[in-house]
Amino acid sequence: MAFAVHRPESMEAVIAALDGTASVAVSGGTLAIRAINEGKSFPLAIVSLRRAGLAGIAQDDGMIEIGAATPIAELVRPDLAFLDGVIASFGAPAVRNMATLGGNLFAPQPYGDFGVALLALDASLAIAGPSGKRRLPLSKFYETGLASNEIVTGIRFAPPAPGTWRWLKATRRALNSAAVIAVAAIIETDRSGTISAVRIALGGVDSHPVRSPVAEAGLLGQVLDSASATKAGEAAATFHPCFTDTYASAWYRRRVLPVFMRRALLGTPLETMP
Amino acid sequence: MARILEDVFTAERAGSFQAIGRALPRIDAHSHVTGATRYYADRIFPNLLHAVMARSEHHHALIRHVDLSAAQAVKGVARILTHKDVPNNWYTILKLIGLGPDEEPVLAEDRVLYRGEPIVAILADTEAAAREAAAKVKVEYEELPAVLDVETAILPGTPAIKPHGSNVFVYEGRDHFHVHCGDTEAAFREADHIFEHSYQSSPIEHAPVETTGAIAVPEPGGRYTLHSNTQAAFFTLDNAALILGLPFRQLRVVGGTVGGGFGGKVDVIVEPIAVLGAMLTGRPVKYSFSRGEEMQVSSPRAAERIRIKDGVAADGRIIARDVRILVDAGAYSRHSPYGTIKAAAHMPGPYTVPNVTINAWCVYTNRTPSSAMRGFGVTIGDFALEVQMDRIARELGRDPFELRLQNAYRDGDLKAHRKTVEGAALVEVIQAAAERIGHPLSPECRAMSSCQRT
Amino acid sequence: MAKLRGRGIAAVNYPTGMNLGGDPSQALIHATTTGNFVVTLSSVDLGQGLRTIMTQITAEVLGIAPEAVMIDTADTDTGPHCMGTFASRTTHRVGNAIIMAATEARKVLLDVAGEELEVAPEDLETDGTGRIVVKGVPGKSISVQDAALAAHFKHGRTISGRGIYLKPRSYPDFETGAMDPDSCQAHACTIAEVEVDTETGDVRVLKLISAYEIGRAINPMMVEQQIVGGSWMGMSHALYETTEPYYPNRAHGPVDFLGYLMPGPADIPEYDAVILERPSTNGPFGAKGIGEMTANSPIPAIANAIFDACGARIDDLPITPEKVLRALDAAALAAQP
Amino acid sequence: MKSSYVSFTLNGEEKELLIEPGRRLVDVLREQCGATGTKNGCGQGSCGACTVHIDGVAMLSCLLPAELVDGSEIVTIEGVVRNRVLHVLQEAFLAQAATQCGFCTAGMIMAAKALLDCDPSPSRQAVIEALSGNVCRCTGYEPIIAAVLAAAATLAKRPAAAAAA
Repeated sequence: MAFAVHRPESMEAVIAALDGTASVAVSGGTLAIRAINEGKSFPLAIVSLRRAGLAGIAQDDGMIEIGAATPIAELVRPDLAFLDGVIASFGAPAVRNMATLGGNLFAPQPYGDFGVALLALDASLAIAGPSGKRRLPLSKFYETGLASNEIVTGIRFAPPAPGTWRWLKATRRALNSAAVIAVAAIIETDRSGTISAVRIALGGVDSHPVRSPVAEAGLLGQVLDSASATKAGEAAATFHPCFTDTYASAWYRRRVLPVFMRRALLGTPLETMP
Repeated sequence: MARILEDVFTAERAGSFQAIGRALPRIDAHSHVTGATRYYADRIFPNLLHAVMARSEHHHALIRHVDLSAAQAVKGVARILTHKDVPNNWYTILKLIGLGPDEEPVLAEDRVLYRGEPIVAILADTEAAAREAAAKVKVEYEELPAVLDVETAILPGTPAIKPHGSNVFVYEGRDHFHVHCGDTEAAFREADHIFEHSYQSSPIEHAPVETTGAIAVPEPGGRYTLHSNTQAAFFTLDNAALILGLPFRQLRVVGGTVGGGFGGKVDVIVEPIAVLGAMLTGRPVKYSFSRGEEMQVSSPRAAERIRIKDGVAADGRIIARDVRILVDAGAYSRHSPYGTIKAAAHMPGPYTVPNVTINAWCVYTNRTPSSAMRGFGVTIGDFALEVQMDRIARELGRDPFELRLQNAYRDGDLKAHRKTVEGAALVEVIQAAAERIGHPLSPECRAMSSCQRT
Repeated sequence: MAKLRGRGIAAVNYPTGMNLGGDPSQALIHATTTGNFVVTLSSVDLGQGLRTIMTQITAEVLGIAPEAVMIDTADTDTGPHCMGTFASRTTHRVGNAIIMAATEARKVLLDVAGEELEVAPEDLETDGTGRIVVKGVPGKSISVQDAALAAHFKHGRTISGRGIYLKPRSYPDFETGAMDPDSCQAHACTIAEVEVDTETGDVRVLKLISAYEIGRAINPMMVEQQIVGGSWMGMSHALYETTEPYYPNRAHGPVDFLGYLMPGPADIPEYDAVILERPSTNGPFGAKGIGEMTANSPIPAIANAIFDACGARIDDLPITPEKVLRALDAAALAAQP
Repeated sequence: MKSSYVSFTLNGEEKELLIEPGRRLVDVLREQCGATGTKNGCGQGSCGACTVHIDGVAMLSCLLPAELVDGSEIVTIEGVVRNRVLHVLQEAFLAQAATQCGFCTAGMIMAAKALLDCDPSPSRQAVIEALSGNVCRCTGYEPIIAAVLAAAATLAKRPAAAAAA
């Protein structure tokens, strides 16, 4: 079935054009248009966010605000350099040119790497809908979703302090591969090396990206080392359900979560033995 | 570029050539890099209809009722094909050389034997409309227990999923294909070591970047041209005509330029539906697999389960090899009965073993029918054989190159299926590979030759 | 816990042709007025390079330049029968059919040239570039073009040829399994070098070294293409590919190129290969089929290399990180006092 | 639902086409513009065979309703040849024997060209990353990587050609 393509030029016009499942918002199209191509979704119209003024990156008050329709490729810039690892592990160049930061929040696991990264950054979302605008912590978004005809318009977070950011995505193949496990973390230590603040988010362990309260609790007040990081990973492996998909079984994800937690937090490469 | 070793088989290689042996550039490469190469789907026809299948959601079920009303109501749907529209609703690929039986319907009738089995074909003005209509076909099923494991399938007492009453292909009255030479049991008793291990694979997809497809175009005079990416033009013509009850002369297959095959485009699955659609609508019809269909309902290389039992003498000679092969054909035969014979013919590998027993079953299960794929019947057998050889070498403390050289077949040896070996070269490729990595071989092994046993 | 390296070997043979239903292919060749040659087939090029190989075989037999050969395939209205492209048969079957057809066409070509030059055709030879020369008589020659023109407009001859290759059907003896299932055997030995991450079970293939015996390398560049592409596919089968990741459970089957895992450009090993030629008695110029077999030997070589590296013996394809890790865990458990 | 007119520049040529609503760019290019070099390999964004350049950026034409490229400059494989002269990438694909079945080739070249257009002397790793969304089932990737690196080497020797490319 053919579908109409609306290209509204403002956020308000986008909201006005949305109509439940009949007329759906499409940002980069890497999820929504694929679903239409595959005969899994049959909207009468799509409402493109491309021209609605929802792309762009701004800084104010030490916070970064990224428009929801900003393509992933446009996140490659010096003030967001900490995200380079996330970007490099995400899809492939043409997909990064199309997929958007806001759209990625709707990707089903094990996709949706930016959801994992943004959870660790404690991001909040700007949301607009028929009843006005509101802000919602990303963690809440994953629990409640959006109301009918609402869209995410922006993502806001504080950039991590130097040296505190961690990202590791374990994959079956080196590039362009979904997460077996994704670990994003912000970890601050005091002068004695004791962890004074920590946020850890995980992908590959639940139906959506999640924070790991058990891993965070296990690390807070500890010295960051191989033992504490592994222990935090073991706690997380017990706490989160993990799941089985094409890429890995739930058993495997639980089994290697402590390894990847340690590698993510410590960043230590392995020795190669002859 | 890979070097040709000119000092091996020098006398046999002799000859002077002008065109042979030249690294002539591919004559299609220029059109590949400019995008000018024309594959079947690059022929554009106005008024084209797109065919999309509504497929079984269950591994094994009876079809109680098919409701097409919602599908028919989708704008752009021109026609829906059911099994009643197919003149001879049997897909039996080797029928013209007398191999049967008729067992796979082109479109499902009263039952489905695998998830993804085609039930009805939607013909619509756009692919999107056809997909939407296919999603709106309502099928009422009565689910039946599915048999998904080959070992279970051949156990006595397991319900037969096939109309002929068993879950194996029958080779001239036998439930499996058998090869033997010598006396394996006696040799096992004489052997100093017994090695018995099992190997397993799972189905593998061809995954060509161009999915399987065809366009059927009505021509003046009641003929139909099939623009197809088939790997076998006449195979396709003959089988499509048989299914459609068309005189062979009314079909013409045009193709020959294919975006990767690997065996996946040997089965004649899309063409009969495309031609039938063209016959019933008078319009060109395209039927090509979606990527998801290519991955899950186009026939893969069969999963195989292979058990090898070897009797080995103290000096490393393999004196007996008993191989049991279970080929998971999935729901229908296609090329699997042949692939099973090919698997049996390949054993005991490129080694001369005096006492061999091979038993190979072509087993039906409720999964996507498997069929031809690059090396089917051999690739997984080689995995089993060569891991087994590694095990033997390690257990006996033997160099893995030398154990293979010792057992390698030579010209004049008799294979298990009683064909005399000629043109052997296993010894030489092992010697060459060893040299390539600087792996030392004993003087005896360096002196070995495929031309005679020393 | 570390990354461990290992090396494994595998040696295989591979049959050329399928022979359980009779296995024929045909070719028709004719010269155009200007001395180009059209080879009409119904054979299919899947990307393996049939057109190039058949061009070389035609040029060799006719003694003309490859540029003067046109391969016309595949149209069942005009092309004679071919069983199809499978079973590593095309070079062998179609190549043999072309040799037969081109031999017939060459005879007419030399007959006509002999009449034009007023010498016996036995005294003629082709120079491979478009001239027919009288042996031992420098300067006495005729171009293929002129010979073709003369055949068309003066002698009324068709410079053409028909060829077929048929390996007759073999009926297996169902009592003993005796049969003649193929035409010849190609051979390969592959050595794989791998690195195993013992904490995660991840395997990286570092290098694949192979020796292939293929009868005759009609085009060594295209042989190399098969070796490199096939080695990659073998690695892919060994470590990644399956439509049913939890076989025989049907759940979680992939439907796209993300889920249907294959190594990408970042996962490829170093390749190294040498070619041996032991011409077969029945292949065109001794050639054997190589199309399918190049994916085979890398699989067990990699499996054996994984064992060599870390002691995990995986008998179940594909060798996923999970299977390696389960094997390492089981070994660790068994090693505990 | 009505068709609408969409205008864009295709390989330097202005096009104004009546488009059925929601029609994918890959279908419009192939069926309405005769630009069949762009291939449809999956419709999912998972194979890269449909890669084209939209305003100089590599995108997947199977995921783009044509209405969304209204006003854009589109380059497909047919536009990579300039004045009947092959692009250095195309020459390099020939020289390195980087094609077999050829079905992925157009997408590979468009992906590689997007890289060379902004980074004319990439590292091997950068080439690998640029090709990581394009599936090839025949070649094993090595000849393709070699071809892109060879093209870059040629560009380095021919600064004028680089500017023209």
